[in-house]
Amino acid sequence: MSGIIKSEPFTLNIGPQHPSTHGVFRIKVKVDGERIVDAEMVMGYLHRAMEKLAEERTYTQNIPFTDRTDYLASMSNNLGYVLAVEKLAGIGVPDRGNAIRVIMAELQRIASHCMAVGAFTNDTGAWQTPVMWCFRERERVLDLFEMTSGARLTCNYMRIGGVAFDLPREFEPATRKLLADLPGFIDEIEGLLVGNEIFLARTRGVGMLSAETATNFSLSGPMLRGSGIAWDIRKADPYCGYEKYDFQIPIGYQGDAFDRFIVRLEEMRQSVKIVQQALDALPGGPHSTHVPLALRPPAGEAYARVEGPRGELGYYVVSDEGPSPYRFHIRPPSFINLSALKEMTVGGTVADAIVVLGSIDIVVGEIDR
Amino acid sequence: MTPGLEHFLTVGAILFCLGLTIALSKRNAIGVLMGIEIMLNAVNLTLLSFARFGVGHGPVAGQAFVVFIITVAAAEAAVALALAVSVYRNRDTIDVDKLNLLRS
Amino acid sequence: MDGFGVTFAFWVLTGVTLVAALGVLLSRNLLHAVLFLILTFVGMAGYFVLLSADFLGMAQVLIYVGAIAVLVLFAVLLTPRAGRDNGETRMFLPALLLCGTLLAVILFVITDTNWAVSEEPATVSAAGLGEALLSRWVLPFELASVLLTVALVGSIMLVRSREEEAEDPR
Amino acid sequence: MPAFLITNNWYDFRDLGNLSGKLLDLLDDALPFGVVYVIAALLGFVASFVIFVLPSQLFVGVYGERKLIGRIQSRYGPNRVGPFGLLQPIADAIKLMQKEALTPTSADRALMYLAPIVFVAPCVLLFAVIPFGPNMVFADIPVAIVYFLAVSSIPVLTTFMAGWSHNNKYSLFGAMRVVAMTISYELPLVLGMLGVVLFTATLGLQSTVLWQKEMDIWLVFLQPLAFAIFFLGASAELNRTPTDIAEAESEIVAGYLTEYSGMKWGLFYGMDIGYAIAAAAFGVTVFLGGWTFFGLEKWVPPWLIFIGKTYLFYFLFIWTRGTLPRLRIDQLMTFAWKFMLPIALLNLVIVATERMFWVEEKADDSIVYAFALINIIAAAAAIYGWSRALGYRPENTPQKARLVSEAGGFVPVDAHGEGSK
Repeated sequence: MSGIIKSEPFTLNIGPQHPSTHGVFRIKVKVDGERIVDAEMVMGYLHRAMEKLAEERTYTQNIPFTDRTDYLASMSNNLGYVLAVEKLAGIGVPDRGNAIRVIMAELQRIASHCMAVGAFTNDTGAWQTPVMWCFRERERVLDLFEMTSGARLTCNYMRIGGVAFDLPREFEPATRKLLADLPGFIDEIEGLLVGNEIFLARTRGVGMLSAETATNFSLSGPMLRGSGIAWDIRKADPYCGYEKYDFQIPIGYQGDAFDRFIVRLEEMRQSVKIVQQALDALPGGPHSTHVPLALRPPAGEAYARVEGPRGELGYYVVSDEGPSPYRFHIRPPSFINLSALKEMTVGGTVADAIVVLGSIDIVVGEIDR
Repeated sequence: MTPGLEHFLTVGAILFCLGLTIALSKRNAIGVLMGIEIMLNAVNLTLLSFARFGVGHGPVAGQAFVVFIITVAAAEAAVALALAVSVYRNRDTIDVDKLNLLRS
Repeated sequence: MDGFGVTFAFWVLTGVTLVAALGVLLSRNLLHAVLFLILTFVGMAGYFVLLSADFLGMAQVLIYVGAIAVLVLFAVLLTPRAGRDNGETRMFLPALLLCGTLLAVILFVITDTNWAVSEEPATVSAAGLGEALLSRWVLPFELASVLLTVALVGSIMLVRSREEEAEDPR
Repeated sequence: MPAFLITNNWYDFRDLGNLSGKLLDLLDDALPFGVVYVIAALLGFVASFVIFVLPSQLFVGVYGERKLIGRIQSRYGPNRVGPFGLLQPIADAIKLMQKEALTPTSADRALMYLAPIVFVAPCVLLFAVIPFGPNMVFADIPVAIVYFLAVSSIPVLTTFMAGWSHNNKYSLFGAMRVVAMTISYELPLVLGMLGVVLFTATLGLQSTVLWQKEMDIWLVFLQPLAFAIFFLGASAELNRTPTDIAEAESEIVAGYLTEYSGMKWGLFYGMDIGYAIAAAAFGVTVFLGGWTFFGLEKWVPPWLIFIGKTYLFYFLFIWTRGTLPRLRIDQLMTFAWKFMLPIALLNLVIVATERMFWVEEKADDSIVYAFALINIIAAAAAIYGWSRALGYRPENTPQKARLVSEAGGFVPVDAHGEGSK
C-alpha cells in the first residue's frame, strides 16, 4: 500500500501494553501505510536494578535474583551464576551434581522452547491452539521442577558447589515417561505448523538476518543458529561435562523467522537426547560439595557462560574478598538478540514486526534486569 | 395518498438539484464526486419511475438504461477517485479551487 | 401500485433520502458526508424496490453501497486530514440559486405536463431484464463492459507511482 | 408420496410455515388492511431471529465455539456456570451489560454510538430470505441471492465507522484493512455465486433448493470451486480467524473493536456470530441442499435438517479458527486477486460451457452427474495447476533444521540442503 500514495508517516506505539510484546516492552515504529520505515526500541519498564541490588547480598543470597531475570529459564540462569562463582572461588562440583545440573538445564530448555514456539505461533495469529499444546507439555516439565525444587517457575535449585537437593525417587520414572512422550509431541507440533501454508507464508523470508549481520550484532542462541552459524557454547566451551554427551547443533538455512522456529524444535529433540543420556549415566555419590555459607572468594573476577535457551547467558562476578560481589553483571541473551530488531523490522509490515519480535523470543525480565 | 408518477418525479428532481448544488459548490474533489453520484441516482429514479408508470417503450428500456447508468457511474467513480488520488499525490491538495495550474 | 404499505414506505423513504442528501450538502466532515451519501443510496434502493425493480434495487445496494461507497471511503482515507474538509467554495449561494431555479422549472414541468400514465403498472423480472440486455441492448451492453475495462485499466495507470513504473519488467 | 406425509395443513409440524401462513390469513380477514404486514414482519423476526438466531448465537456461537475450541486446544472450555457450563453465555451477557461503555474523549461520538446499532440491522435482514422449509421462508423474493450479497456488504461500512470513530491508530488500521479486504473479496464471491446462478438459472434461494431437490444432487458437487471461493470469501468478510486481519489481536490489539467495551462490544461480538450463522445458512441453502436431504425431509422436519446442516457448516468456521494462523494483509489481497479471481473466472467459463451444452443439446437431466464429475476434476486440476503456475513449490520448503556435530563458523547451504559434518 505504501509508495503508491504520498502519505504522512505516523508513529505507532507497539506496547508497552500490547498483546504481543511479551511483557512491558515498547517499540516506537514509524509506519508509512502498513510498512515500517523506522523502529525504535524503548525498554526499562521492568527495570529492577538487580545488578546493583546484588552487590548488597551474599553470594548465596543472589541465587534467587537470577531466577527472576529470565523467569522462563530460571534453571539456566541459576547455573550460569553458580558457575561464575565457582570459577571465582575455585570450587569443584561432584559428578552427580553436574549430571543433575545438565538434566535440569536441558529440561529448562525444553520448557522455555515450548513457550517460545507457542508464543511465536500465537504472534503469527494461530489462535491459541499451538500455545495451549505447548503449555500442556511445559506443564509436565514444570511438574518435574516442582518435584525436585518445590517451585515451578523460580526454582532457585542450583547451589554453589552443586544443587540444593538430591533428585527424589519419583523423579526418574516421571522424567523417563516425559522423555518418551516428548518426541511425539514435537512431531505433532511440526506436523501442525511446518506443513501449514499460512504459517510458512507468514514466517518464511520474514525478519531475514544474514550470517554476517548476525555475527556483527553478536547474537547468540537460536537467532545465530537460524542464520546458519554452527555455534553452541555446550560444544564450543563445554561446562558441566557436556562434552560427554552426544548431541548435534541444529542450524537454519537463510536466517528468517521460520528457520529460528525449526531450530528451536530441533533443539528440543536434542535436549531430549541429552537428558536421556544423562539420566542413563547418572552417577551416584553426593549431589553437592560443602561450601561455607559466608563465602568469601579471593579477589579477582570471573566470567562464566552457559548456553541458555535464548543464547549465550553470561555472568560476570568481581570479588573484593568481601561477603558479597563487588560487581555483578549479566549478559542477557535476549537483550543482545533484541538489538537486531530494527534491522529485521524496517521494511516489513506491522504484522511482520510482531512475528519478528516473537521469533526473537524475548523475556522482558531479562532485558531490563 | 398513494404515490404516483409525479411523486417519484418530484423526489428525483429535488435530489437532482441537491446533487447539482453539491457538485457546484463543494471545495473538495471527492465532495464534487459525491454530488455527481447523487445526480446520477436521481436520474436513475426518474428513469425507473417512467419505466414503471409510463407508456411507450415498455419497462425493459428504462431498466436497461438504469443498468447502463450504474455501470457508467461505477466506471466514473473509479476514474474520478483515481484522479483525485493522483492529483493529491502531485499537488498535495484536492481542493478544486487551488487546482488552477492553467491560470497563470 | 396501491396499499397502505407502499404509501407509508414511500413517505418514509422520501424523508430518509432527502434528509441524507441534505446531510451530504451540509455536513462539514467529509466522512460524515460519505456516510450520508451511503444512506442516500440505501434510500434509492428502497425506491427501486417500490418501483418493482427488485433486481436493480439489490444491484444498487451491492454496487453503490458495497463498492462505490467503499471506494469513496478509501479515497477519503488515502488523502490525509487536511483533505477531509467538506467546505463550500464561494460559489455556494449562486449554485443554490441556480439549482433552486432549475428545481422550480422542473417541478413546474412535472405538475404541468399531463403524463401518459399506463393503467397497468408494468413489471420486469430479472430474467426479462437479462434477456433484453443480451438481445436488444447487446451492443450498449458490450460497450458498457468495454468502458468498465477501460476505466479499470485507466484508474490503475493513474494511481501507479513512479517507483512502481520503474519496477516494471521491460 | 403417501398422503399422510407432506401436507399443507396447519398442524403439519414438519413445516411451521403452514401454521404461520394460516395464522396470517386469519388475521388478514379480521384486522384492518395493512396491519398484517406488520404482524408478519414481527412474526418473521421472532421466528427466525429470536427463536433460531439468538439461541444459536448463544449456545452454538458462544458456548459451542468456546467448548469446541477448548477441546481443540486440549483444555475444557467453559464448565463452571450451570451444567457443563451451559449458562456461560448468559453469564457473559450479564457481565457485558454491567460493564461501563467507555468513550474516548477525542472520539467521534455519534458514529461510535451508531456503529454497533447499525451493525445489528443487516444481520436481522439477512435471515428474511433463508428458507427453513418448503413454506418456511419469510420473504421468498425472486432475487434472494443478490439480496443476500447486497445486504451482507453493509456491515463492512459499519465496521469502518467503528474503526474510524475511535480516533485510535490501531482502530484506523483495522478500518483500513477491512475496507481494503472487502473490495478484494466481494469480487470473487460474486463471481463464484454467478456460477451457481448460471447452473440453476434462478436467483431465488427457495428455487435453488428445489432445483437441487429435483436434480437429486447438491450444488457443492456441481460447483466445488464456487463452494471453496464462497467459504474462503465468507470467512474473509466475516473476519474469522485465518483472515481476521481487521481484528488481529496479536498485531493491532483488537482492530476496530479496540476502544469498545461493555454491551457495545457485546453487540459486535454477538452479531459477528450472527453473521457467521447467516453465512453458514446461506452456504447450506445454496451449496448443501438447504432443507433437503435426499428424501429424508419427508420423515424429519425439514427445518431440523436445515438447522443441523447450518451448525455443521458453522463447525467448519470454528475448526479453521482453531487450527490456522492468520495471513498478512498483503498476502490476503494477493490471494484474492491472483488466486481466487482467476479461479472464479475459470469456473464461470466452465459453467457457461456446460450450461450451454445442456440447453443447446437438450440433454437429459442426469447429465448433471457427468458435470459433477467433470467439475470436481476440473476444480482439483485448476487449484493445483494455478498454484503451481503462481510459484507454489511445497517441496522446496525445508522441513527440519540442518544438524551439525561440531561447533564452528558459518555453514553454507549446499545443494542437498544439508550441513557439512
